[in-house]
Amino acid sequence: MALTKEQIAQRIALEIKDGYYINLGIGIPTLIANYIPDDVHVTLHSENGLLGMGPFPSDENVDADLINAGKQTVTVLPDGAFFDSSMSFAMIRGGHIDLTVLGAFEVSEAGDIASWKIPGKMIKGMGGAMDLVAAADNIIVAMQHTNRAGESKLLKKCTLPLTGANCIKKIVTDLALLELDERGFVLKERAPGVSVDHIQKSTEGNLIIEGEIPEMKL
Amino acid sequence: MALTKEQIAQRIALEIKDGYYINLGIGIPTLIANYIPDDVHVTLHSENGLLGMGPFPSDENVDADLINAGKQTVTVLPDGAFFDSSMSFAMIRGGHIDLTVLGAFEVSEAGDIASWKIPGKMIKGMGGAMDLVAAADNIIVAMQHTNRAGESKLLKKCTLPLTGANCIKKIVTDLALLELDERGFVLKERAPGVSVDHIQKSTEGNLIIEGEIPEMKL
Amino acid sequence: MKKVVENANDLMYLLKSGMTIMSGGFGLCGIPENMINAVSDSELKDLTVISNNIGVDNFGLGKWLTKRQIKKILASYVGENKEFERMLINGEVEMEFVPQGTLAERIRAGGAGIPAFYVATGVGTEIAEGKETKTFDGKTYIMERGLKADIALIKAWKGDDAGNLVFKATAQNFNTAMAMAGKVTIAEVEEIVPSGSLDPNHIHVPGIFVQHIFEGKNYEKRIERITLSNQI
Amino acid sequence: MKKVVENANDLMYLLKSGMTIMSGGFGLCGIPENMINAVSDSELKDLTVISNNIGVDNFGLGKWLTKRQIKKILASYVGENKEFERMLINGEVEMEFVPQGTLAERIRAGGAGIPAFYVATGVGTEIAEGKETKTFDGKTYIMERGLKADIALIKAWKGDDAGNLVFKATAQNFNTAMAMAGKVTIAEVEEIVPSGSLDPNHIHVPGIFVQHIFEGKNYEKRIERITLSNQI
Repeated sequence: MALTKEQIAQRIALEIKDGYYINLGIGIPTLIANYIPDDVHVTLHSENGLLGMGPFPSDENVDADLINAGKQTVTVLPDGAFFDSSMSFAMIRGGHIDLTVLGAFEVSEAGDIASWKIPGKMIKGMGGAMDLVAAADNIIVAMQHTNRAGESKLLKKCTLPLTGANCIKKIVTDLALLELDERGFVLKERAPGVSVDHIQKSTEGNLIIEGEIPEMKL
Repeated sequence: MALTKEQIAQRIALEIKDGYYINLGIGIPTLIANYIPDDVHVTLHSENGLLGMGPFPSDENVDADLINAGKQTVTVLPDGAFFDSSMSFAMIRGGHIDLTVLGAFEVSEAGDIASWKIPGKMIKGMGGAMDLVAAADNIIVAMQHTNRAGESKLLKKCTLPLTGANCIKKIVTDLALLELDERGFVLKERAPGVSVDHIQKSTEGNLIIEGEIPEMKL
Repeated sequence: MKKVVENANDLMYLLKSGMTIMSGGFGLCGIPENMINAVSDSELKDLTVISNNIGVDNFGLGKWLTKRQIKKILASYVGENKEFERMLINGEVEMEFVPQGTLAERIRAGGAGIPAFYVATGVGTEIAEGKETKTFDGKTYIMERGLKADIALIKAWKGDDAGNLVFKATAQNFNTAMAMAGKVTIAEVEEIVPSGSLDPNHIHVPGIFVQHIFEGKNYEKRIERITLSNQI
Repeated sequence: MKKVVENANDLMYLLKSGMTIMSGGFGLCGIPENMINAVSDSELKDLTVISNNIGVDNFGLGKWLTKRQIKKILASYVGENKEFERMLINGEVEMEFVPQGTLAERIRAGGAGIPAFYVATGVGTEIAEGKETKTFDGKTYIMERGLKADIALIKAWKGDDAGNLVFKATAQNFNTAMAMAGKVTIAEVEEIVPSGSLDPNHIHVPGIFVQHIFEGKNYEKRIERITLSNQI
């Protein structure tokens, strides 16, 4: 069974260590906050100028001046901090964020990522995604393994304009957890009940299968 | 009569316009604050991270955490602000300071200034002086026209290591007010009772004398 | 040198068609609503606009867009504005996408007297096209230029006569760097407070960066995505 | 991941001979007295020290100097330290003078992932020797490199468990940029306050930049030049 979005988030949450400063992108990454164990203390960074992002507000606590990078109303935890955009990206660019999780349209076997533009169709802009992928040592991409037509999104070469080149090292899809090295996509874990063969058929880029591939534990 | 240090400060104070943000260096420049008319409102910048520098404190208001760039205890005015060093020099380098007044060992007819080092004798460092002279459009040098041996400090070429090249446009000495253009030192005003001839003899660099040179009004 | 004026209209004489204008805010959070409205009520045109976002269809900078007052835009994300996306796909407006962190840093650099700096952001992407590259410690970086504006329009929570500003929560965002980068910076605030009532330790933007200030009126402070705890 | 420790000695295991160490403060204002003393009590040597000033003869970083613990210094002004001036004139210590604003910006850049940037400061002086130059809009600039440190030692007024820091008055100075530029940043504060007692709007250094924090003891806070209003 392919993972649900919630399960992708759940698997990524297992990668989080106590004390991490984390930037979670829009979409699946946002869900991760729900799966961080109580004894793992992390601090959420939102690139519009917030550390210590708390849960969404109750009705009476909505504040137009307090939003996250997805423009959603949020709250701040008691030990949080606000700061300006140049300081916020000094944190990102300077490598102070321990983990970045974001979505993607495509990832290539060289670690390239495309996530911001579909020429002629969708031009929204890269926001902070280019800064994040260029800076983070520890990035996880959360994405579907294939598109709605069943075509692989893990490619030999990206077809869309890049967000970053040669920067992605770990991916969690609905089918698998993969790491990237100089050879391509290294299959590390299968989604429960998903066969290696299915993953192979769903992966256009070079897939490295070494030894027995364990099922994910969620 | 050559000007006293206080009179040099007094003459420079006349150059100050309402609304100016001003950085005053150590020595004679510090004295200028005493001669700013009450109806001219200025804001004093100290490069260690202070805008709205007030007078020296009374005994009971001394605060080790509140000093100026000369390491003197100072106070802050009610509408002042504190900030970090990178922000403070963003103000300087970005051209946000309206007037900078500083001292010098030597100035050349090309507008070079030497003020921070006497090789083999004195090596204290340039502090913020290089940033200030490189950035300010409006700099006034306050200095003695000659050294104790009577030798000119307004030279054809500086003999000491430079603080900045081709950046000085106005000088007030104990003998004269001079502006610099591509020709050299242009004599604009004489100290009361000081002859043009005396200024000429005291100036090694090219001195331009055009028309009648008025006496300073203090 | 009085910095305080009554309202946005008192400052409109400073703006001219063809100018480069920075406008603070992130999404609709912390945008200078009064000045934005005054410009959209004016006949100004051919503006080059530097802003992280470009408003929504009928609010914020989206109003300038609808009125065709904008010649060129530098922004990092315009996804909330459908009309803009349509104009862009059809080539009706000139656009330079700038990664958000690079945009913030270019603006700060412009205000701090730094003409250019190097970043890794965008290396290997179309953002790097036509830009100088340089290798430091074995890694490739691209050179980015500082940005200045003829006029910076910013919005703060409180401000005083001297132009000192404080922000609330995430409404600070691009406003601080833009205050630094404006040749003329106009700050609108929710409340002008008496001189001396702001703690000098808590000033986000020192008054040296602010040439004009006024108390804005009728802030709508529209929220793009109200997300509540009981909705999750 | 507890950031708070009891005292300076609990963190001395992080420092090694030969390391590059940043030390905050301007003159003697805002210097990390406890860590400075702990280092001067240790056998550490061959340190490269980045600091705006180098203390006075018997206080602050002057102690490291007297004990010959320093191999190289990057600073903008050392005029308060007679012993150092003597060593320097006699070539007993390696020194790189860095203009104060360039020093602050190099440190911030190091912390902000910017490997290099351009400034006009020092063009035509010995500071420019050996540095790349570039012309922007007809004006010459020199390229300056970002600076990082193995350890940054900083001092704040108050801090909390998360490492958030606030400063008082001009004691902020270089401490903020250095917090950003330390691979490991150690903050000492006059008071550790309970989590939640600092206003998120007033944080000068967000805790992300601070790896270890402790409440310092016996601050001497020596003043270099007590200047009083009745002395003028």
